[in-house]
Amino acid sequence: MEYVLEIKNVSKFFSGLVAIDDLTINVKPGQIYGIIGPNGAGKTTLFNCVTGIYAPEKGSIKYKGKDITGMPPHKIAQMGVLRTFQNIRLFKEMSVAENIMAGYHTKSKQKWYHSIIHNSFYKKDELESWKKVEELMNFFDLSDLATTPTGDLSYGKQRKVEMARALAASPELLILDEPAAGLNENETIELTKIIKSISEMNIGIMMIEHDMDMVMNLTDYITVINFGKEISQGVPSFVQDDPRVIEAYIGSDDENDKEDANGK
Amino acid sequence: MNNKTTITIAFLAIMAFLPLLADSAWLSIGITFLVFAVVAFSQDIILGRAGVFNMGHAIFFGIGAYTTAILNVHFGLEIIYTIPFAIIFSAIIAVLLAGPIIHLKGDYFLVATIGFNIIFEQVLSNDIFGLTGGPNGIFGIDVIRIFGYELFSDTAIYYIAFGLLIITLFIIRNLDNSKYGRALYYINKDEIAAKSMGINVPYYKLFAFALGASIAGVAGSVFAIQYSAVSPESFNFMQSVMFFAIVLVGGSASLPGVIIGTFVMFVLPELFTEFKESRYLIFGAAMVLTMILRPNGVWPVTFGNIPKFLRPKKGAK
Amino acid sequence: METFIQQLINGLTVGSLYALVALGYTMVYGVMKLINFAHGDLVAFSAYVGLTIFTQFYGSNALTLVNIVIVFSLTSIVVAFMGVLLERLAYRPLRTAPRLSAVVSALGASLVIQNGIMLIWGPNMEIFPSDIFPSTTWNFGGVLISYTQFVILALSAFLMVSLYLFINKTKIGTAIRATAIDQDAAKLMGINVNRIVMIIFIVGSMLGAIGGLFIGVYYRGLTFDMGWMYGLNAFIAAIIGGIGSIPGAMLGGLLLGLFNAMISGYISTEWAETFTFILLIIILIVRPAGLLGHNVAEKV
Amino acid sequence: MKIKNIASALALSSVMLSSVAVADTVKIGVQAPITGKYANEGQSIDNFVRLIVDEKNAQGGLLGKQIEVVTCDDEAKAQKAAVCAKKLVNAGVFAVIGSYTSGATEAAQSTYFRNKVLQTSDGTSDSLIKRKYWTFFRNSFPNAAQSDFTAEYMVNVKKYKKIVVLSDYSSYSAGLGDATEASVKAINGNILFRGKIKSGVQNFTSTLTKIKAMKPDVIYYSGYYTDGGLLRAQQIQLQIDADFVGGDSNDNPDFYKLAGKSAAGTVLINFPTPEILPYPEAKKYLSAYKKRFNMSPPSIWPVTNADGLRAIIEGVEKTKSFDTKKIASYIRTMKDFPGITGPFNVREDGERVGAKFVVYKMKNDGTKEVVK
Amino acid sequence: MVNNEVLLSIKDLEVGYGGIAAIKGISLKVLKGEIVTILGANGAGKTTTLQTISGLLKSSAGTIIFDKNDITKCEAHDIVSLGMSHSPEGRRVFGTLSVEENLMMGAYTLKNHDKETLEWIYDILPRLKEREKQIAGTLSGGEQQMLAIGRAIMSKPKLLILDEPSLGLAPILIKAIFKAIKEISLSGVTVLLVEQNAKAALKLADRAYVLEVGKITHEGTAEELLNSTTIQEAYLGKKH
Repeated sequence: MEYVLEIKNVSKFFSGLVAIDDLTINVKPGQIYGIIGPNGAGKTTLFNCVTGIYAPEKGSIKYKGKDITGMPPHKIAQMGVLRTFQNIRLFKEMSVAENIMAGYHTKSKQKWYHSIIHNSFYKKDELESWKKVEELMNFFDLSDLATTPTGDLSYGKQRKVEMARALAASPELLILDEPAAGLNENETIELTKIIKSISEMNIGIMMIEHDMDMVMNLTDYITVINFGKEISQGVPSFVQDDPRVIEAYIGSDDENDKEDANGK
Repeated sequence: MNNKTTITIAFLAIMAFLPLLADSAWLSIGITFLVFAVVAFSQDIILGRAGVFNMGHAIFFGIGAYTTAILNVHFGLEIIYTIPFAIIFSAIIAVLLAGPIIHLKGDYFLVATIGFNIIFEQVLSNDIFGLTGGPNGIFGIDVIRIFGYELFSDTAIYYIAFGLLIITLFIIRNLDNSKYGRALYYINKDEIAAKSMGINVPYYKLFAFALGASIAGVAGSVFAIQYSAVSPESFNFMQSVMFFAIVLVGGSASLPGVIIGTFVMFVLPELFTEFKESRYLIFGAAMVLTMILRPNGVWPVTFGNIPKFLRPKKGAK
Repeated sequence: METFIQQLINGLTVGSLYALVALGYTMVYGVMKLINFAHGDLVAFSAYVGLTIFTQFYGSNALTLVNIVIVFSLTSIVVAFMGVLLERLAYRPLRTAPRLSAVVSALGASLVIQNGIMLIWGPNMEIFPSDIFPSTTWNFGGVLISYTQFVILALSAFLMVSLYLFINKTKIGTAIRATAIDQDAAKLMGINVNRIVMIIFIVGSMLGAIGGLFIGVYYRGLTFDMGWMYGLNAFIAAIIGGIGSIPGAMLGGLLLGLFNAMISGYISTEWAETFTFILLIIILIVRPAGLLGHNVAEKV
Repeated sequence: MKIKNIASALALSSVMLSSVAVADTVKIGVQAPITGKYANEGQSIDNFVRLIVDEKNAQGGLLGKQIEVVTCDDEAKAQKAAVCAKKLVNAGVFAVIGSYTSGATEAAQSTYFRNKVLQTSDGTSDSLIKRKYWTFFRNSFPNAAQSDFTAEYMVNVKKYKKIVVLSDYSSYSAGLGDATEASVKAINGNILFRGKIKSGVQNFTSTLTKIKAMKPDVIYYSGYYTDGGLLRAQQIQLQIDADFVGGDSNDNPDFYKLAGKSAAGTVLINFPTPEILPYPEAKKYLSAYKKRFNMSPPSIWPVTNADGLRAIIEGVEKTKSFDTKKIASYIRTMKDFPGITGPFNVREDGERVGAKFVVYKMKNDGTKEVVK
Repeated sequence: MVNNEVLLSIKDLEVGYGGIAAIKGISLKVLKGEIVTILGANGAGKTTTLQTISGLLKSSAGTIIFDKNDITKCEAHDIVSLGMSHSPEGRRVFGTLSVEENLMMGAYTLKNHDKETLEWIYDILPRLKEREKQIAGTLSGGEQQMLAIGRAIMSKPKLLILDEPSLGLAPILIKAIFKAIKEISLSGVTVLLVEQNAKAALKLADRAYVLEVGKITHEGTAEELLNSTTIQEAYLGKKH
């Protein structure tokens, strides 16, 4: 298996308007793949298509060789595609440990009757689950906050909990939607390290990020999209200097600006 | 022993000794309280835990009561054997009704369940298949017999209801500490995040319905036994509104909350019979006031239900 | 055929009453996304207020047009005031609270009004004088329309057209629609959202008051809990039409009235209510936004 | 030590409680709708019972014991009635008067039967004596008697050829409607249509429009006045050219208020109302009632209940015992006990026999005239 | 055009959502007649700043003075009548209202909407004239943006706040929009602009502030910033 995720010619429309347009992206296991582009370019829509929240109108999405196009989100998650959200979707009133436990949902083998009667199988399974949560809390340095409601945490900590929750499902593809948004410099550095170490577990990572320092530092490969279309792809240093990318980001108001951007 | 356990044990201890102190009038209030508390807890599984806006909970309570009444009166089945049917029918009806509408969003779901409740009332009042007895319902339900003993006295019924409450609390405790129970909370707090964690949202919502309905069904059976009669007005839409309000006024997914809610809605009116005329006015005002002062209920739920070994050591913050 | 047309007219009469009441639900839902469960009880309240004004001022004599206008206006004003009070006390403090809190508050307010009526006027049936409107009946080839029916149909049509024009052609009306679409954007236009909400409660309560008075004049018997039934039917009408949509509420009301008349006239009175709710549930499943509503996608 | 103390305290208090029970009183229960839709009927039943009990107590009580009245409000609801039954049984009554509605009576029957408590009610539903409980007897006349009378009136007196029978869904009304339908058919009358309306919906035009097309001679309605009055008004408004005959529960001043001018010409079939009862007991008790409560009973029903109570008192005195079984069988053998509502005879199954009915017609000026 | 009279002045403004500070003490000034732009990456707090100025969000500390009035505690709808108009991010046109009705709503605070202003708007944004009767939700993104701007100037504001007017628009439309903004400014309206198209914004603006994670990191004239590497770094990261 060469690719953990193959997005092939995918398009998505909203009431006739194109949101993503014929995108093709391939992610390898252990690779950190960046998706960048200006606001409203269609990045989050792409992620929603991959995770099943939207069904694309055209094209196919394959995960580990299996077609997952149009599958419901929980099925896709059960297969090992987990995500975080741009605007953090933690269960705010619930504790850190309980939040991380949510990620372990697909791994727990409990049946419906275990919610009524607790037998020895339940006890074993429950202990295993919480051990896994403990492991992740240690990994993310959250053990001291186990009982704290996530709504009371700082942004940076919340991002970590969200990532820990996704990791609890032992994903093979992790989708991070702006993981550094709202973080301060130190937190960003810490996060960068964590993402690196996750990718070393041979987990494919796909991320949207606006913090370009981080993107350029962290990712192995980047696709730049604008108006739902791919405008450039390549390794970070290539993309950073690609005039099409500069134009998309910084913009141009006149023809002579192009050489201006290239010139530096 | 944490706070919640202390409260639970204290509450159960008081309830266990009540029959020794109460006269018969109090005893029947006690039974009503226990039965309605069970129904409120079962509604709390659906509304408070899964967060599904169910405003037709009286249906399942009614299915249980009518199942017992019909099987006993029309088919001569012993009361004790009607209870499994009450559980199963309630659960099946719950899934059949909620299934097609489970994807509806909040208010729309609420309206649909109101609709079901009104259809249910009409089915009962129209004496469907000659089984439900029309507007007057079914009378003359037998007493419960276990091992040849007739359990007729109020005290016996009180302890049956009390037993049911204990079983309900036990199930809820087990539910809260299990994969299924947690999944319900996740769905309640953020459906999209829950989906993205691999939780099959409609499946778990229907599970909550089936579980809540079957508990309400048993409570219905006990209710039918207590009064030896069932009639449609006990399962009408207003009753569902009450169960809905109990959970939210008390505090959803909170044990003391639901107890407080049930007490305020069903026991206080019995205590202040002199306010009989104006009691619903006072309740209405109290509902409004509670929501304004405490939008999450009198005693909201607290989370952090995790094993001891994960709890941070004292001093660490 | 005569019978059919007669049923049609019966249905339209009830339907216009539902529509008048449904407008109150739909306008409040449109702007506040709140099911105003107390609206039906306001309708009942208006019938009682109207009855009291009638009997206080006119005994039980037949009324001239001028007197009718006076009674209708007075009642509308009293009920509108109640509507505004309801919003101030029970809903405004919960504008930013969780949705369910507002629902419970609405249910509580409904209990308060319903039982307030019972405390003021007593639990027994109160009866409207029978000859407020002349008992003239016109016969069109076997199809009968009574004076009262005619007034109900004509005035409801007039009110609905006026409301339609108010909502669609005036600045305030446009502001109401704008607020329903996007409250923050409306604020940025300089629209005082609180004032818009107040206007909605005034207009909705007045229409409900006129509906309530018609119910009193047409059916005469008033019970303190009658608001639930009319409220619920009107609410279903609002949903069938598409809750939040004003033409939807009108259409839904008329359709529901016709549907009820046809079901009880041709199929079964016994199951008429069941049919109504089955219709409701089918519409919710097939087209949750109703016939004229808009589906809104949830933002992720 | 402590436990012993508590135990002895409990024992003491239970002795005290039981000593209250053996005191020199005897309890009679009233189960009636004291609040709700039928509050005036229920309160009047309670009043009449107290009138008779106070008279008896003044005469030295029942077999030397003072009678205590325990009232329970069943709000005319079946479920509440079941609670009342238990409450009254627990209070230690030996007999219960009530309830007003058949439904509430029926819901309480089995509890009284199981506890050997006598019960007498004005409920007219035929189903009340279906179970043949020995504890129960009826103090009014059954639907079957009224329906036979009604059928006779409509088919043979008025010679209606096309009859429509309407009722609501309550067991009383549907029962009377069904019985009337059967009685009409039994004497070869022609039933065009047998329909039901939903009580309280106010709008009956759909049903009436359907009926109009059938061109009936008469519409008979066996439900309550709250719907009957509107039904009549809407019938006139739809210009359905048929007579309107109403069952006993239409006979209430509010019927005329609801129907307004349309009430004129309406025919109502009822038991004789209190003010026209010709018996000497009637004059005595009704004037006593009027004197004490400053009004007349709203209908015949409180009066029949009073007769039920008087029959029980008679039973106790004649058998010289509070053994309910004995009292019940005595009541079933009484011959023409002089009731306020006429001679009181009870059949073996608890049915009161020997019914009398009156036909009224409404006049234009709002008064009624006895036709038959 | 630009004189030294201060139209808007913000001092030590702090805004937070549920305990998390989004704006951490920023100060800025807008002079009468200027075009001022706030630049910064996503999540820097630009939109929060604008929403606080126009009263949609409440600040936890600091003051906002507009046209000599302290508006820190004012309601959004009252601020509009003082002469400030805010065209929000994502356009937020009233989708089921017609173009004309949307514009009418823009003039809500005025007794009568002014025919001249309307003509003028149709003049700078001719597309709107063509689509006058069309339902706003059916317009293309660019047209909606034009409508949002048009709607905002219907109230004849002293200060026009524009939040990302070029968001998601094709370059050709961006040009048209910016041309319109220029014209609006020339007519005497002061403009406060948040843009991610930094080059275009700087070409247009007199002065600019650069916002990073809730703080202002740079400020200066548009020219200074245009020729520095600051902007490129703020958007595309430092070169490695």
